[in-house]
Parts: sequence; C-alpha cells; structure tokens
Amino acid sequence: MSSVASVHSLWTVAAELPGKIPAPRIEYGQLSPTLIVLGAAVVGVLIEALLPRRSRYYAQLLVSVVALAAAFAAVIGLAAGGFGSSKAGIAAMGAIAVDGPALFLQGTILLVSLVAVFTFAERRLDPAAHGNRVDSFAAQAAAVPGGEAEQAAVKAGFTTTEVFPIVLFAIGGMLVFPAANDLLTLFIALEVFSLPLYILCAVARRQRLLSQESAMKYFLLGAFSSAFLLFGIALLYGYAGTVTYAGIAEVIADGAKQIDPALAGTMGNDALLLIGAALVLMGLLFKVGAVPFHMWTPDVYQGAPTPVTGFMAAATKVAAFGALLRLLYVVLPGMRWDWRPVMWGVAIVTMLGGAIVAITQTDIKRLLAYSSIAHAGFILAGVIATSEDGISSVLFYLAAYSFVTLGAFAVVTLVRDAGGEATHLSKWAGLGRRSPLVAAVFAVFLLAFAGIPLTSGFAGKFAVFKAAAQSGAGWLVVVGVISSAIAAFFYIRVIVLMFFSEPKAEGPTVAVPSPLTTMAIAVGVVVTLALGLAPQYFLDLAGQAGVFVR
Amino acid sequence: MENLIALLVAAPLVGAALLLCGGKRLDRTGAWIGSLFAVASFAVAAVLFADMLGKSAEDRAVHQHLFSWIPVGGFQADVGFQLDQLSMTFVLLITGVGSLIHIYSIGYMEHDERRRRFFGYLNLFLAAMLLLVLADNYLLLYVGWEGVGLASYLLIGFWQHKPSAATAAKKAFLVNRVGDVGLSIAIMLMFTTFGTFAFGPVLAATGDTSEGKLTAIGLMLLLAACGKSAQVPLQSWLGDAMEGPTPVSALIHAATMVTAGVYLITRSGAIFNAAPDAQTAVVAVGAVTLLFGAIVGCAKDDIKKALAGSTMSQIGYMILAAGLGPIGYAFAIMHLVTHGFFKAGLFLGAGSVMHGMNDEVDMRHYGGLRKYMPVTFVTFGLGYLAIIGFPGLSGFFSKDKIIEAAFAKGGTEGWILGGAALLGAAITAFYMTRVMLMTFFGEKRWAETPGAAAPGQQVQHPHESPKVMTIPMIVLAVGSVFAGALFSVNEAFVTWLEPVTSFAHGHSPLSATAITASTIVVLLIGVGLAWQMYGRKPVPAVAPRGSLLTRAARRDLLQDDFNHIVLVRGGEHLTRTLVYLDHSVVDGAVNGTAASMGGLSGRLRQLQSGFVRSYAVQMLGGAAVLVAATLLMRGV
Amino acid sequence: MADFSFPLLTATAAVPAIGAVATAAVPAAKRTAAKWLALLFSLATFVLAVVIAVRFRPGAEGPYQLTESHAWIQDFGVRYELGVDGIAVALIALTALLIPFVILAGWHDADPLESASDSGSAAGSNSRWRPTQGFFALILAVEAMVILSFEATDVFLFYIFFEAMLIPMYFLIGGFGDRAGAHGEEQAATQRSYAAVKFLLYNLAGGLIMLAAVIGLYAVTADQLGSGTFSLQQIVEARTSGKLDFGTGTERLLFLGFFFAFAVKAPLWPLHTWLPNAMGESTSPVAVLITAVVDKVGTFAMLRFCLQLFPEASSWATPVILVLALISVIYGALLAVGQRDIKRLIAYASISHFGFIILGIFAMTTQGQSGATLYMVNHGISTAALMLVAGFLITRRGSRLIADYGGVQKVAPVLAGTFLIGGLATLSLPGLAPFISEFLVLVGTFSRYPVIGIIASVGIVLAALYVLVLYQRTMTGPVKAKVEGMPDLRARELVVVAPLIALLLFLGVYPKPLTDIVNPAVDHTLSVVDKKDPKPAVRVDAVPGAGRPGHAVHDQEVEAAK
Amino acid sequence: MNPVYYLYLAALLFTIGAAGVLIRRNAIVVFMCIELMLNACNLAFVVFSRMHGNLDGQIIAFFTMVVAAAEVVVGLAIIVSIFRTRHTASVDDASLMKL
Repeated sequence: MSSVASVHSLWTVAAELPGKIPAPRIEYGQLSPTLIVLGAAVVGVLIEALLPRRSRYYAQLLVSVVALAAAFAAVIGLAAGGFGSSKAGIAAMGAIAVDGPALFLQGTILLVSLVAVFTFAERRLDPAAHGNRVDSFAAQAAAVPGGEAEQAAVKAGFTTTEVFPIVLFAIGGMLVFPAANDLLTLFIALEVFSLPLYILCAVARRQRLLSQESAMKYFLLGAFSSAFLLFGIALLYGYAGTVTYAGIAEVIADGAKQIDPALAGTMGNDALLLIGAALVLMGLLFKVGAVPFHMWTPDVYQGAPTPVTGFMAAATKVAAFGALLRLLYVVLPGMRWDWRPVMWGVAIVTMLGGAIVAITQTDIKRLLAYSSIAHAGFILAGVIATSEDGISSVLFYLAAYSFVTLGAFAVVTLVRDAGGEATHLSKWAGLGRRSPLVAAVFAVFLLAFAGIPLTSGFAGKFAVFKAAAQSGAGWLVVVGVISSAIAAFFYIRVIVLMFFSEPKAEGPTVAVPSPLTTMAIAVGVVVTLALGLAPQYFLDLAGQAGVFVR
Repeated sequence: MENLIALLVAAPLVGAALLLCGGKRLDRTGAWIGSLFAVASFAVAAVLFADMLGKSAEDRAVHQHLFSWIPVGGFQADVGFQLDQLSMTFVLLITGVGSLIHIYSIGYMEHDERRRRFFGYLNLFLAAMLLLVLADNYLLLYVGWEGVGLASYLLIGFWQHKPSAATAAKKAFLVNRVGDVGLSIAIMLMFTTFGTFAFGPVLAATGDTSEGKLTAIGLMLLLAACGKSAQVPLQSWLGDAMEGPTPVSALIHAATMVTAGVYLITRSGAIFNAAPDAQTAVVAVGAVTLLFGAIVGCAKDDIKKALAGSTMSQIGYMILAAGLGPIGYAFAIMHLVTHGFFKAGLFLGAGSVMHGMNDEVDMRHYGGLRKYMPVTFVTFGLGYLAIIGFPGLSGFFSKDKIIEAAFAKGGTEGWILGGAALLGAAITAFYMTRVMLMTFFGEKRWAETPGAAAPGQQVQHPHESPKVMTIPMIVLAVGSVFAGALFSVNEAFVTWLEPVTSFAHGHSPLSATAITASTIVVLLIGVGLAWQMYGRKPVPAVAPRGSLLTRAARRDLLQDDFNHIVLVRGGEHLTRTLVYLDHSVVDGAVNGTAASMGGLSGRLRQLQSGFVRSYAVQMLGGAAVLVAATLLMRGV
Repeated sequence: MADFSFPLLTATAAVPAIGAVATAAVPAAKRTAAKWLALLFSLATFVLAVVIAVRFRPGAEGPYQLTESHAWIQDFGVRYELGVDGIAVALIALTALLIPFVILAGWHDADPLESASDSGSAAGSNSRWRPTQGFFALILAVEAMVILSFEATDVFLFYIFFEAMLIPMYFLIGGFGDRAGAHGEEQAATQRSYAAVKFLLYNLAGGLIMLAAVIGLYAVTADQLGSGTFSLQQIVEARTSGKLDFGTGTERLLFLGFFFAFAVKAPLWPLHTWLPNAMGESTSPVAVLITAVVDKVGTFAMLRFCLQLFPEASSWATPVILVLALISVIYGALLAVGQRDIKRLIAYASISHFGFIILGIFAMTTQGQSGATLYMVNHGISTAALMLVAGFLITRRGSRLIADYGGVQKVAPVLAGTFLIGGLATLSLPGLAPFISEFLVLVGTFSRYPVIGIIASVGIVLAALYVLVLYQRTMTGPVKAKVEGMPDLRARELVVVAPLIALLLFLGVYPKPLTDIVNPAVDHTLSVVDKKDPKPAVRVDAVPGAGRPGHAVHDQEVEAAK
Repeated sequence: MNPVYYLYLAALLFTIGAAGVLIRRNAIVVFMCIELMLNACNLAFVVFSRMHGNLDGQIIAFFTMVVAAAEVVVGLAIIVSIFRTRHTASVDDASLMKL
C-alpha cells in the first residue's frame, strides 16, 4: 500500500507526502452523490429482505426517487460550490476526479435515471392480472417461463421489486465511471454498472425467452469485452508502472527519463502503450456501442424490458462517453496523433453503419437501437475534436440525446396489443389517426433524432459537428451530414407509417399511462424543445464544465 | 392637343373592358356599344388629323409621354406615344376601316349569342393595333404587337366549339410567337447596342454603329415582320386564320394587323437604310411571298382562302417596296392603305355572299350570283378592279409605283424584282378574275328548290344583305375607287409621308410609261387567261384533280406538310423521349441510389446473425484492426 | 443596433404562428370556425406586410431596414437578426398576399370525406382527429416560417427556418391530396406519401449538405475573426475590409454547399423531379404554396446568401449554373408540352420559369436581378391564378387528366376565361406582369451572354405552345360527356381569382412601385458582388426614357431618315 | 529468470481464452474461457507489479478476482435460468433475435 502511495506521490498533484501508515482520506462531501445512491441501493436490499411484499413497491419507489433526487441535489450543491471549476480536484486518494465534466455527467445520469425509474414503476399499461397491477417485469424471474411456478407467482401477485435496488447499483456504477481517475476504478465501475444491467435485461414480463437471450448475449459479450479492457489496463500498467490517469499521462508525455532504472525494461515501451490503449478503448467503445463493437446493441435493446432499454440507451451512453472522454483527454492526450486517425475511422464506420443498417429494420426497438449506434458515431465526431469545444459539445449532445431516447422508448411502451408491446413497425400504421397526440409526440422525438432544427437533436448535432470542423475534421463533418441524411430516411419512414398509412383494423391500442410515464414523456418533450429553442443556457453549462482536472 | 392621343387607345380599350367584364346584361346592346367606341376613336383620330394638317410638315410629329414604365438601371422603358404622319396614316386606316367593320358586324353577327364577346375582342384588337402604331419605343410597340396577336387568336378561335377553329387560332398565335421572338431579340440587340430602344435615339444613332449589328437587328425585325405579315417562311397561319368570322378576316387578316410588318420595317427605315444586306433579305422575302401567295390564291376554291392568298401576295408587294429603301417606303404605305380599302371591301363582299349562301365558302357551289345580290356584286366588282390594278382605280396607282420602284432598284437585282412584281400582277389578275367569275358569273351551281337540285348541288336562297352590312361595303368600294387617284395628285401621299420615311425618286431603267403599259398588258393577259378557263366553259362543281402545281398550291405549296412532318412530329417525338428520360434517367438515378442503399443495408444486416460467437469473432476482429491501426499510426 | 421600436418583422411572422396554434386548438366540431380564424390571421399578416412595405424607405442608406437584433446562441455565434431589403419586402408582401387566397381556395379541400368514416373507421370515429384544423394550421405555420426566412439576416437563423419549413409542408403534401385520385383513394394515398417523402428527402438532403457548409462558414469566421459569426452584414463587411478571406478552395466548397440546397428548393435541373410529384399529388392550394411561396425561398437565398457571402465563387460557378438554368428553361417547357396531367404540366412550366429566375440572378446585371426578383413575385401570382383555377376545374370533374376535359368554355365561360388569362400570364403576354420580368431577365442575360439569351428566348415560344395546347384541349372543342352541367365559378372562387388577375394587369401596366423598391437592393447586391452592367456599344446622348424624346429627337429622326 | 516470459505466458493464456470463447458452444465453457482471460490478465498484472517493484498490480489482481466472482454469480444465474427454459446451454440455440 505504501508504495502505492509513493507511486502516487511521484505523479499526482493532489496527494500528500506518505506518512507511516496513512489513513486513507475520503472526501465524503465530494463523493456524496455516489454514496447516497449506493446507500439507497443497500437500503433497497434491506427492504426486500424485511418489508412485506405489498408495501415493498411503494417503499422501493420512494427510496429510489428520494435517493436520486437527493443525489442530484448534492451534484447541484457541489457544482454551486465551485467543485466543477475552481475547486475541482481529485478525491478518494486519487481514485475519483470531481470536476466539471464529472459533475455535469453525474447530473445528467441522475436526472435520466430519475425519469427512467418512473418508467420502471409504471404499472397501468398491462391489464391487471388476478386483481394485481403488474409492471413490465417478470413476477418471478427465476421461475421457468410458462411453468407452474410462474403461474403461482402471478396468482400470488409477486412483482420483481428488486429491480429498484439493482438499478440503483447500476446508477452508482455509472456515477463513478466517468469520474474514475485511475484505470482500476474505471474497471470496477464498469463491472458495477454492467452486472446489474445484465440482470435487468433478463427479467422482462413478456417474451421472456427473448429477454433471457438478450441477457446472455449482453453478459457474455460484456464480459468478453471487459476482459480485453482489463488486459489493456494490464499493459498500460506495465508501460507506465502506475494506473492513475495523471501518472500514465506523465509517462507518455516525457518518456522514460527520470524514472528509476528498475523499470527501464518495460517503461516507455511504445508497443505496450499502443496495444494497451487500443484494448482499453475497445472496452469503452463496446459500451458506447460503436461499430464494430455494436452487435450486442440491437439484440439487447430488443430483448430487454423496454424501460430498461430506455435506461440503458440513455444512461449507459452518457457514462461510457464520459469515461471515454476522460481517458482520451486526460490519459492519452500525449498520443493524440495515434488515436485520432483511428477514432476517425471508428466514427465514420459507426455513423454510416448505424444509419445504413437501420434503413431495413422492421422492429421499432431495433430501429432505435441502430439509430443509437449512428448517434454514437456523431458523438464520436465531437470526441475527436480534442478541444474544449469538443468536450462541451459532447456533454451537451449527451444530455440532449439521453432525454430524447428515454422519451422515445417510453412512448414505445404505450403502443400495445394482446402480446404486450407491439414493436413491429407494421403495427404502427395509422397510429396518427388513432391517437394523434402520442403519434405527434413520437414524431417530435423522431425529428429530434433526425436533427431537424428547433429540436435539441439539431442543436447537439450542430455543436459536435462545429467542434469537429473547427478542429479541422471537415470531411468527417461531411460524412456525418451524409449519414444523417440517410438516417433521416428511416425516421421519416416511421412518420409516414404513423400519419399517412391507413390504420389496420386489428391494429394495436394505445394504453393510457399513469402519471409516471406521462411525466417521463413530458420531460422528454420539454427538454427536447427547450434545448432546441433556447440551448444557450445549457451550452453555457456544458461550456463551463469543459475542463478536466488531472 | 397631343393629350388626345392616349384617348385613341383608351376608347376601344374601355369598350373592350366594358364588354368583356360587363356580363350578360350587355348582351343585347353589346354590338352597338362596341361600334360606338370604335367610331369615337375614329372621331378623335379625325380631330387629330385636322390638327396635324394645320401644322407645317416639319413639326407635325407630336409626342405624349404618359409615365415611366419599367425603370431598371440603364433599362428605361416608358409608356409614351408618338403621332407623326406615318402613324397618323395607320390610325386613320385602323379606326376608319375598323369602325366600318364594327358596323358591318352588327348585321353579320346578329344571330350569334356570343356577339357581346365578339365586339369586346374587336375593340381589344383596335386598342392593341393603335398602341402598336402609336408607341414611341420598340418595347411598347412589342406590347401592341403581341396584343394584336392575342386579339387575332381570340377572334380566329371565336367559334371555339369547332376544333378546326381552335387549332387555327393556336397555330396563328404560335407562328406569330416565332416572329415575336425575333422582335424581342431585336429589342435586346438595340438595348445592348444603343442602351435604349426608343425610336428617336435609336434611329438617330444608326449612323455611328457597326453595319454588322444593324444587319442583325434588321434581320430580326424582318423575322418579326414575316411572322405578323404572313410572309414566307412564316406565312402558313394566314390561310387557316380564315376559320374566323369574315369581318375578322377583313379587318385583321386583310386591312390592318397583317400589315404591321410593313409598318415595322418602314418605321425602322433608318436601320435598314444603313444595312443593305438586311434590305436584300427584305426584298427577297417580299418577292418570293408575292409570287407564293398569288400562286396559292389561284388554286383555292374556298373564296376566303383565295382572298387570303391574295392578301399574302399583296403584302409581299408592300414588303418588297419597303425593302427598296427611301424609293419604296412611301409606296409601300400607299399600297397598304389602298389595299386596306379594296381587300377589306372584297372580304366584306365575300362575307355578304356567305351570309346569303348560309356560310357556304366553296366557290364551286356559287355561280351567277350577280342578279341575286347586286350591291354585293357591284362593290365586290369595284374592289376586284382595284386590286388587279385596273387603270384609274386605286390599286393601279399604288401597285404601279411599286413595280416601278422595283425596277428602279437597279442592276440584275432590279430586273429580277421588277419581273417578279410584273408576273405577280399578271397572276393577281388571273386569280381575282377567277374568283369573280366563279362567284358572280356563269350559270348557278346550286338549286333554289330541293327538286331542282342536281346531285352534289345544294339548296340555297341567296339574298342581298341588310343595309347595316351593305353600307360599309359601299363606303369601302368608294375608297378603293378613288383613294389611289387622290393620293397621287402631285404626289400628295409621298410628300405627306416624306418627313418621316424620307423619299428618293428611283430611276428605273424603263420609263414610267413603259412600265405602266407593260402592267396593263400583263393585266389583260391574266384576265384573258382566266376568262378562257372559267368564263368560257362551265366550272365543274367538284374540283378536277388538276396539275401537280395546282395540287401543291391547294396544299399551300406543301409548306404545311413540311411543318407537320418536321416540327410537329419531330417535336412530339422529342417531348415523348424527354418525358421518358426524365422518369427513367433523372428520376431513376435518385431512386436508384435509394434502392442501392436499401440493398446495401440488407446485405449488412446479414452480419447480425444472432449468434453470440459470430459477434465475438467480429469484436475480436475489430480489436485486432484497432490495435493494428494504432500500431501503424506510430509505425511500430 | 437593437432599436426599441415595435418589432414589426417579428410581429409579421408571429401573427401567423399564433394563428397556427389557435387554429389547431379549435375543437373538431367547429370546422368552419377554424377556417375563418385562419383566414382572419392570414389577413392580419397581410396588413402587417403592407405596413412593412409602407414603412420601408427605398432610398434609405444601409442594406437592411426595420432591423431587429438580439442575442440568441452565443456559443454558435448566432443572433436573432432580422432585416429586410427591397427584395425581401416584395417577397414578404407576395407571401402575405397569397396565403389568404390559398386558404380561401382550399376552403373545402380538408373537409373529411363523406366516405372517410368507412375508410379508416378509427379516423372517422376519433374525435381528436382534426384534419381540417390541421390543414389550415399547417398553412399558417408554413407562412410564418417562410416570412422569417425572408427576414433573417443571420445565416444560421435563415437555415433553421429554411429547414423547419419542410415539416409542415411535408404534412400538407402527404396528408391532404386532391380528390382526383385516378385509381381510388387507397392508391392516391400511397402516391401522396411517396410524393411527400420524395419532397422531404430531396430538400432534407439539400439542407444537410448546406448544414455542412454552414458549419464550415462558422469554422472559417471563428478562425479568422476570432469569434464565429453568422451575421450576413458582419461577414460581408469583413470580406470587403479584407479582414475575412476564405481561401479560393474553401469558398467554392462552401458556395456549392449553399447552392446545392437552394438549387434543390428552387428547383434547378436536374434536381427538379420532386416538384412534379409534389405539385401533382397535393391539393392545388398546397401546390400553389409550394411553387409560389416556398420555392421562392430558394431563389431568394441565392440572391441574398450565395452571391453576397461568396462573390468570387459565384462568378466562378456562373457559367455552369447558367447552362443548368438554360436547360431548365427549355427542358421544363418541353416536358410541360409532353404532360397528360394538368397539374404536372403546370409544375414543369414552373421548372422552366425557375430556370428563368436563376438565369436572371446569375446574369449579374441589374436588369437580370431586378427581373428575377419581379419574376419571383409575378410567377407567384400568375401560377397561383392558373393553379387555383385548375384546382377548381379538377374538383369539379374529379380528374387531373387533360384528356378528360373538352369544351369547358361552353359550359363555364368565366372559368375558362380566368383560366385563359392565367395561361396568358404564364406565357408572359405583354400587358400582364410576367412579361416584364421575363423580358428583363432576357435582356439582362442577353446583355452579358447573348447566345444564352437567344436560346432562352426559345422558351417563350414553347411556353405559348404548352399553354395554348392545354387551353385548346381542355376548354375548346365539343363538350365532353362528364363536362356537361359543370357549374361556373362560384362567388368564393371568383373572390380568389379576380384580385389575382387584377394584380397581374396592374403590375403589367405599372410595375414602378415594385421596381422602385427592388432596384436599390439589387444595386447593393451587385456592388457586393462587384459587377457592373456592360456598357452599350453606342452611347446615345439623349438619355432615353429619362424624359420624353421631344422635338430634338424628332429632328434627329428626320435627319436619320434623310 | 526473466519475468518477461511470464508475460508471454499471460498473452498465451489470454489468447487461448479468447479462442475458447469463439470455439466452444456450451455457455458454461464459454464463460470459463472468459474467466481464463481474466486470470491471464491477473498474471500480467502480477508480473508487471514485480517488474515495477510496486504493489499496484497485485492489488488489482485481488480486485479482479472479486469481480470475476461477481461475474460468476450473475453469469451463472442467467445461464442457469436459460438452461431451465430451453433445456440446453448451447449459446448457438439462443439466436432468436437477429438481423
């Protein structure tokens, strides 16, 4: 441990001299958002253990909402306290950075999660089974689909209220992920938010086969990629002799000099650095769903319970891009000229790949999945900018995009027929005639995805492309524009379907949601339009949050 | 005084507006209202004429500037009028003949329920025509130019329910449009050359301009003239235009509109004077047309078409004269006026005949009508004598002068032109005599009672037309008798026009008397020939097959067939191919990209096989690529 | 220079916007109320437009007047900057003028079909489904956006509305077809949505290409001026003062980006194929909206943005563009001749006319550009007249095919008459407004590019051909079976057509009010582009037109003749 | 002896693990292969820790083990539930969602 401290003392700015046996100093205040959420998660577990079934749902909902709200308040407090800008610093013995980007992303994640929790708690959409309101999660995930156990569970009115603590854990991990200041924390955070997600994918009430399949695919591929990530970390550690971001950055910056000869064997061995960096990048690109590490996205998005899909699509992207940004801007700025071209390539194939494949999709959830891939490409364009504008534009885009996505998936949960959600596009024909309002709202989200002016999507797209163009990536912008033209095609297709095609006689019905989902959708619409009409305030926010601490 | 000029145009314009927007309540009185406005315009013209006579020759021209029309940078178009001797002549002709024909139409259109609109159109025509001859710049002239085109379109197609009429109207407008393009290009050339297109400056500046530019302008003007005045090669519309009511043919397609080309060339004399090549083109067109029209006129059995052919040829004379420069202008206009009288008269006569023969136009179904409609016979006869140039009548003076001037052109050119003119005179005499004989003489080729009708004969009850129709005919007849003589007493007409068109005595290789004599000789030959063919032996009720030339002439010397095959058919093919290309190529390209994008998408989807392990493979591959790329970047 | 006077320009755009919301809010049952409300708002807008025209001082210095300027998105260098020059005033007036007629003409177009209840029972029964309200609300929305894009002097602001206007247009085209489906409602619907999608994708693609250019513009300004800006005036000033200099290559790329979008919108050959579908499938008021109002934004933007932002590139691209425009003129006319469908015919005619407009813009002469501007206005009015009458005709007979008509003038003379006048305006007959603009364009083109001018004037003949053929086939000849008993124009329809025709006549005889407004703006544009009119070969001393020729001239004339 | 050899070993193990993931059908085995990869990483960490003479690597190794354990918990849960549903643990059978 001591030598760890000594290693820290070598390269970090915010660490004290090594004492005899230093007691680790934890800045609880600055870590409060994460701590609150994780604490709430533990409480949630206890609730599951101690409270009678029927009161669990309300208790869990209450705890989660309060916790998330409190955490968000804490983030605001920190930001107000200047921890985003002047007082930005490293906390928890260099493990976690508390700075502008971190706080901004944590704030976004918390808000998104809050809204997502509402959709989790929605239990008006499906007809009540045996007099018990049901939500979109299996009565008893462990029971075999269609087996007696499940029947019994349904009759008994079981509900998987565990999802609340589980999602809280995931959120906790996500909060840490973009703030992680050394590779170890990064890895742990990754696992902490991935594992709960694997579970959440598996617990859909309807179409459980798909749900379980998606969970397994997500799990295996996730674990596979995290193995690569870990190996990358190992190599970087071998290269730099440390896993703190600052430390690695130092070594990259000024090679192997002034380091004790013991390390000379591996120190500054570029092969280690490059391979390691590439593998770590791969781990993160997998999470953001960039081509060619995107295969899990459509399947998982389709199979997972729709509220979970919305949560994943929104929050995971935010967290993962946050981590990616920090890695590239804090750890690897020194090797900018190595990774930028590579990321160029990734961004291009991601934008085009996502857009093109989406054209021929027939399932709304898969369609949105591919669109999220395309958007990952757009965001990457901003990431590549390697400028303060780049950071802030990405932050803004993430905020804008996550709410649109959440809203869109929330709408998807409303369109239902006998077999649960009617996700096949053909069933959406003439929706605009049946319920103009819902169709109009969904159209707004689609237009935002397509980046039509006066929606948040346009502002975000403009921001990232502008940043990219200013950093001399003009042709990347052109590619981006072309692919968004392609993308526009399939968004329009859905609108055509909803408004201009005659409704089918046996078409789906639009369920009337409880205030929970209504609120989720409303928030989505409001944010979409607000960020579209008057983005300045949020751009300022993102702009102020545009500096990483190291 | 010059403020009255606008009134000339305004009066018929108001009439037109009134009649066209007035609605049904004007149906009864419409005819009279229309005629009233026409006569009013004539009255104004008379006043102005009197005023003009009062002034000295040099400052007879008066201008009225109304307002600035299109001011854009150097491009300054005004609405302004210029009334000088030339335009005065036209104004009198237009309003005078116009009024007469209005009155005539009251009777002729009596039974047509849409006559309110008819008179509206006639007034519209008067307004446009007056605008044409009164404009003080080419752009405003262009407005009148197309205005008369529109009026003629409306009037030719007046009986729209007849597809033939509608087609004829469309054809007339289109062919005219081709000419109009010439005019507009001429105006553009003027603008780029002189920076203006007002008569005054342009004609004043011809001195210091390259001949090439002037030639170009001249040729463009000639093109315009060809269109409007039915000169070869744009003559094909005039024959069909006879689909219109006869008064229309008399006014528009004989007396006034078709002569606008002559006006244009005379008005632009300064330009042509400075561009000999253009002049040559003009005389060539004139000579060819006068023969062309005459030949066509010989073959037609439709009385109006025959007269149309003659109109064509007479205007050919005028164009020829106008192309001769200062030695010709005055005579061109003079012939124009006399022709206005007798040709209008002839048409009205023909109309009267049709009126009496319930709209039968085929002369082979006429015959021996002289005792049934005496007035018509007399007036028509006088017109006939005038047009063939019977000594003493107006045609004699004007045409004779033109022939003389043609010879005076000098050189082989002069001989050719003069010869052509002479030959034309002979043919004129021939076909007019033919018309006369077939219509009024010989035994009648129709029956008064069904019983008496031989096969192929129609039952007719010919009768003289009402006063309201005959009186205008009489007036015109008088004009066609005396106008020429009147104009020629000590060259009154020439001196009258000289300040505008300028005048130079041509010196022809032949003496005037010789020419006069020769004209009379050819005249007699023509008449005699016609008498041989149509006077001596009876006229077959059905046209004989006739010689190759005859058949060609019946078909307007195949000019229409040429147009049809080359332009119409060709155009149809062109548009069809274009429509196809637009759909398959231009549009197809776009749809193609869309389709190929879809196909690409479909193929890329296959990568998403659903098998975890294939995903893993791709991820591994991706990782490998990523690593390799990163290494390559550093070149390790 | 945010003056605290009444924000007239904003108001002019705001009124229809509010109107749109209000109309949309009218409950389903109160259909007629919605119509009147929409009409009312459109008229109010027209009043405001008139006020603008009155407040506008042609002589005043400075390119733009009635300017408003407020901060909007500093990070993007975007300001809410409005201002009008003569060209904008003319086009705003046109827009505000046409919309009431469009609404009036479309009075019954969006009434739910009697058969609607059984086709799509859900739609019939659903009380929240309010097509009529939607129709008029969308029209007003389009008006608001069009007006704003005419007023915007900030490139980004313009772009936003240039793009956003697509959405309401898209719904207007796809949502409301005329009831002339040759093969039944079902197929008509599919054709409609195809047309709508085509329209949207074409324009969206253009718009997105332009977006790239817009971003590029920002990058350049940010790079060279320190802070990125989209303010047209700032950029122009910076250019002229030499502070700003896109490299040749960059400028050309950016120009192409902008021009592409405008060429799609205009539409210029070969990017035109969306227009016939869109105009053919939509109801004739919407077709008027497309060709007479929305497309004008494209040509307007060429004048205001392409030329002023990228003068060098503009003159670099001129030859190609002129050729394309020329092709549009001839090609559009020829295809119009070949059409069997009345509305498609008019659409291709419009393509030909847009060719003329672009010709005039890029001839870079005062006559050309003033002519082009007048052309935008006149073409708006004349096409509106022709298209709306055609619409009345089509709704009577329920068919768009020319072959289904014949002898209409016998049963409905007034309709035929107005149709003829509209047609004559389309073939730009002297005395009617379009003649002036067309001739100006031709002269302007001719004076710099004689050959192109001459070839273009072939278009005049072709115009006559397709118009007269259309008139002959539909209106003249023996009366066709289904045409008998066709009612003549009703009062409402007359109210729509008569003013338009009156306007055509007035502007044809006395266009000076318009030219006075437009000329200064054109001069400014040309001064920015730094082009001068070619001088005539012979300078005639007597300044023509300035005063009457008078006696002096007359004397010269006599001498000349002597 | 030279610690670098252990690195080669680690790489080898990692590759074997990856290969196994691609080759084997049984979900359990695939999962085991992933565990193998993780352990390869551990080895690498420890070796580097030795080379650098600081303990970070070893600490990370411990963390990794914990994470691996957690993954086992979740992973097995999912795999088992699928097995009970489908009566097979073959990853290839779970391919309902595709394209």
